[in-house]
Amino acid sequence: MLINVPETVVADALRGMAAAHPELTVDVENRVIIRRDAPVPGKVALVSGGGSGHEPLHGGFVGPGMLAAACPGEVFTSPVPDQMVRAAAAVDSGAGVLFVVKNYTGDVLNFDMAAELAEDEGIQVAKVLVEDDVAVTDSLYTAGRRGTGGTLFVEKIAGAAAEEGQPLERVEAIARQVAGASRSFGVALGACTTPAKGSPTFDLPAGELELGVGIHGEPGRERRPMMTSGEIAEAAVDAVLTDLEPRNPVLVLVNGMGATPLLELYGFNGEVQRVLAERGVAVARVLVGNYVTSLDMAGASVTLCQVDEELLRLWDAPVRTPALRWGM
Amino acid sequence: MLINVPETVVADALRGMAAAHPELTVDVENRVIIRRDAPVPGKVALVSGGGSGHEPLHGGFVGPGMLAAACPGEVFTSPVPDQMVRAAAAVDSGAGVLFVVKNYTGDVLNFDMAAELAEDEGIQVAKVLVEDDVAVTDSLYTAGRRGTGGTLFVEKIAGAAAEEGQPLERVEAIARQVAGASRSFGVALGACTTPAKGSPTFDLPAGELELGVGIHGEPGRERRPMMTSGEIAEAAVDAVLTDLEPRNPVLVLVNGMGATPLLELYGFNGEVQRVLAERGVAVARVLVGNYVTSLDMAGASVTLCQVDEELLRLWDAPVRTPALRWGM
Amino acid sequence: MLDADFFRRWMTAAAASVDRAADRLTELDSPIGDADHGSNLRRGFTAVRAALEEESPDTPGAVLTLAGRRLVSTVGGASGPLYGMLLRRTGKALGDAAEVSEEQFAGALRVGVDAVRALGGAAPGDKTMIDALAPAVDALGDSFAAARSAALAGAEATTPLRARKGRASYLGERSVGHQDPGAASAALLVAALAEVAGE
Amino acid sequence: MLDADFFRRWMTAAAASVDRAADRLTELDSPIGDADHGSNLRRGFTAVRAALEEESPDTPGAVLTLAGRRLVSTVGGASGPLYGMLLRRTGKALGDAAEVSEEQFAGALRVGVDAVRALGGAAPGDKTMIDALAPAVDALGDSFAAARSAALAGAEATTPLRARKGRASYLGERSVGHQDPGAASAALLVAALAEVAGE
Ligand SMILES: Nc1ncnc2c1ncn2[C@@H]1O[C@H](COP(=O)(O)OP(=O)(O)O)[C@@H](O)[C@H]1O
Ligand SMILES: Nc1ncnc2c1ncn2[C@@H]1O[C@H](COP(=O)(O)OP(=O)(O)O)[C@@H](O)[C@H]1O
Ligand SMILES: [Mg+2]
Ligand SMILES: [Mg+2]
Ligand SMILES: [Mg+2]
Ligand SMILES: [Mg+2]
Repeated sequence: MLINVPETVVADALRGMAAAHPELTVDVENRVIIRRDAPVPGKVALVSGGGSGHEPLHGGFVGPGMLAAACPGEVFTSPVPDQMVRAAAAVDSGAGVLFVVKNYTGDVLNFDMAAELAEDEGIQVAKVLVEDDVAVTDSLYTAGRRGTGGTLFVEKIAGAAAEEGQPLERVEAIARQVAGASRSFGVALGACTTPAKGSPTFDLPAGELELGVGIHGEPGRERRPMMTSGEIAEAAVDAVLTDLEPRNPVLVLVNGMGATPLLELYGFNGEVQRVLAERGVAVARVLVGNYVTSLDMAGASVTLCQVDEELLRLWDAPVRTPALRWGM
Repeated sequence: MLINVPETVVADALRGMAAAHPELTVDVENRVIIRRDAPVPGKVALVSGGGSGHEPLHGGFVGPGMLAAACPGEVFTSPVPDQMVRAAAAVDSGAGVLFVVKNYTGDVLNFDMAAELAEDEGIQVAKVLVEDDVAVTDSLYTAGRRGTGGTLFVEKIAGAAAEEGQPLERVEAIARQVAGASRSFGVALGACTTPAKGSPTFDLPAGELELGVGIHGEPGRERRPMMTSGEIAEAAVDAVLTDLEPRNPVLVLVNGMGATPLLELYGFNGEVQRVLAERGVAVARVLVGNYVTSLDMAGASVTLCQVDEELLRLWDAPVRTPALRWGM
Repeated sequence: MLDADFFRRWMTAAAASVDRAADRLTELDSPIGDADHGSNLRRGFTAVRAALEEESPDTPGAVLTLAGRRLVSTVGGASGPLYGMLLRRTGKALGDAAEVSEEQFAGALRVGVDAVRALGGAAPGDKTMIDALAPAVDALGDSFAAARSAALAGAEATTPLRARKGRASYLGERSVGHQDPGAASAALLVAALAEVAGE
Repeated sequence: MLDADFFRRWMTAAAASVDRAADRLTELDSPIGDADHGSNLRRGFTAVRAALEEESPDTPGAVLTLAGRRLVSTVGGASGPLYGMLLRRTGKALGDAAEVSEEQFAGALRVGVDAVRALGGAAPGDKTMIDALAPAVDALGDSFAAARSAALAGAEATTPLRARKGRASYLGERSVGHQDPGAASAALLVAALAEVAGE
């Protein structure tokens, strides 16, 4: 690993991020990344956060048209309430704050505490939970579906609504609509190595893969002998479609987990597009890249988000962040 | 690997790229990626190319303000002259074409042949060679310095000059100036796996690293016990500075080789900035990310490019490509 | 009777024990979690130790609420709020008495454990820290040593269970056959308690 | 005398031999190169075989120039232009005779090898395909079998050398101890020649 010591990984990264992005305010000590011009008068502010190791999520999505602030936790560990409260206080213009929370026990508990504390400080807080991973059944027997690639769609689209000056309840409703319309499925071809552990989080022999993985180095639901890119695309798209019957066109995120070469990821996208066409799913927009990663995990995920005209317009709206940028 | 079969990796990737980037013309059969509005009347066109496996280089740099076309070869294999000739014919507006060539025997030979053939077709062709890797001594005993991260600076800055409508000889001179002012050094923490070979191209036990690696899976000049991010930053920056004594501020590219998590890369950037400050080098701009990759190699490279005001202005000029985008 | 110093020593012993076991806890968190439980708790208890030295709270309740607050604001993840809640609520239940009886403490700890159950929604058998904490609090009526044995047995009994809460639940059947890291750390905390009680 | 069919059979035998050896060539290209030499040549000679079937050139010169052109336009890398130049220049030197003598061929091949030396700038001892091609062309005056032995010996003699050209040169001293993949493939091509000559 390209690190100094495991204990300082997050602080080291924030220092490096500050140097690379003068357009952001990076508070290394308190671990919040804030858009430079916050608070923006009259506008709702989106705050997200989660464990580190998923970069560019969330810090790379801070900027006009997307997040007002992000709170990075330790690697794969949700941030602490102090961070979210500080972030909320820094970005709230009086129009309120929307917390975008991925559905993991740690994130939910910490954001809940933060919401209470922020409200005590007079900040109006709404929350949206992202739970898009169809590999996990949402039942009494699980902690509920994980939040993964759908987070990008929620942050981008709700961020655009906030940038337009829409009120908190509207931004929250849009975020909820996007979260409800997003579904993901992930596949690992190799495990990741966390700084704290220093070795792969699970053993995956060459020639095997894990279907239905999350983004925290946990194994998936099922191990299988290696499949081709086309077969993996079929498995992933079909898994998503069992839970989403898109009548409208979809946004497609073909997401690399960190160590999959862009060459392979583009090839995988070709297969995903083929399968979508075969299944009769209309595609509105396609995004391919390493956006919601799991350190150096090899693999990919597919996220579909069903959009109406309004959501598509907000997706296309200008955005200026380190990792997503168009229209300005 | 997330592939179908090794033989179709490049074609598969191009199909997926076409689906993801409707703003580009991707000719899958002939393997050229062209900016949609080419040829742009009155403007010089930059054409580059090289082996695949370095994505987003070069295809991800096609678009207004950077390359007019890119020619992807097989993985780690330079493209063939037919591709460059076709690309040149497609983008030449009559103002001439600049070939940006990384200094590898294969690239040089193939681009040389292409230049002759294109000139036979009445296209005015200039060439610039990028040879920025200080790990290789340029002597009778080597094929000369390799072209690596400096390519991004050459393509961006000369691309901006072309976009402004500067004439071929001026664009060529600027490209040459940038190439001459750029120096790189790379480090691998793990080897990459090519589709053709299917296993890592060299053995690198955990706990060791290779200093002075290139971007084709070849080992470096020296193997060492693992170093901290800070020590690696010192080694890389000092290697670059032995061959570049910047009087002017520098552009800094902290580049991931493909499988290094962005979290670690940002941390490494923090260390690179510290070392540059300690060495008294003034920094004008910083770019951090996976730009000139080597499939799934773990590691990073540092490129410095000394810029005057004119080059800095061209660096800051608008660019709209899949992988680099600002100002428009 | 147990005074502030007893609880301070408990937290110090817990911190030392977490320090020693951190790698093992992270290892347990790796097949069925995200390989961070040990480093999470180490970070948290290091901060608790520092806070206790700095602020020297002088009642049992103040010691535990401070420790709980520090865990919440330094650990993150699932275990941060849960262990934070455990100590905070236990501390609050102890009020501001300068000394508390073993019975009072046992009652307060039950309040804390119930709060964790309410916050996380986990019941015994869900393969979480509750599987060590709930039997421990039941056995605390007998002795600290009994609580330690009960927590340890509860933690070990999580191995054959299928997880229904937390990250391990994502694995479904594949969570079977691994000890829950949070149950293992809970057993450590109870063992530290028995240790400072000299049992 | 050697006719077009002889050269067609040479190219077909070369293609088959490259096919069989592709993995080994890629393997050789991996410690001191970029692990693609075998797949490069396989792609190229597969295209050569197809082109010869499609276009059926009818003189020795036409067969080799066509083969050379196809290598240039399908292989890429260093070996594509170099092998392409080798065959094209050899073919051109053969002119448009319907049959050529062994001596004429040996002379033409020398022209081809010289062209490769000029294009790539490599001399014998630089650890490249030249180390197999140059001795082969010298021995061709004796027999095809002598050329085969010379090429093979030349290829094997690259192992202790330090590379001065191509990718392997980046490794400096570390290139020592590995056979050059291009020299190995050149030996294969010469062996295919001896094979079709029945030697
Ligand atoms: N809902 C819950 N109720 C009780 N305990 C839980 C719950 N979810 C998780 N835990 C406990 O937390 C432990 C994991 O802690 P840790 O690894 O620090 O957090 P994270 O899962 O966020 O990485 C689990 O082993 C389990 O004992
Ligand atoms: N300048 C040169 N002159 C002669 N032969 C060369 C030269 N450079 C490389 N070669 C040959 O080409 C071989 C490598 O071919 P290949 O792997 O297909 O291309 P690349 O190095 O571009 O990947 C080397 O083993 C060597 O024999
Ligand atoms: Mg965690
Ligand atoms: Mg090559
Ligand atoms: Mg954990
Ligand atoms: Mg090669």
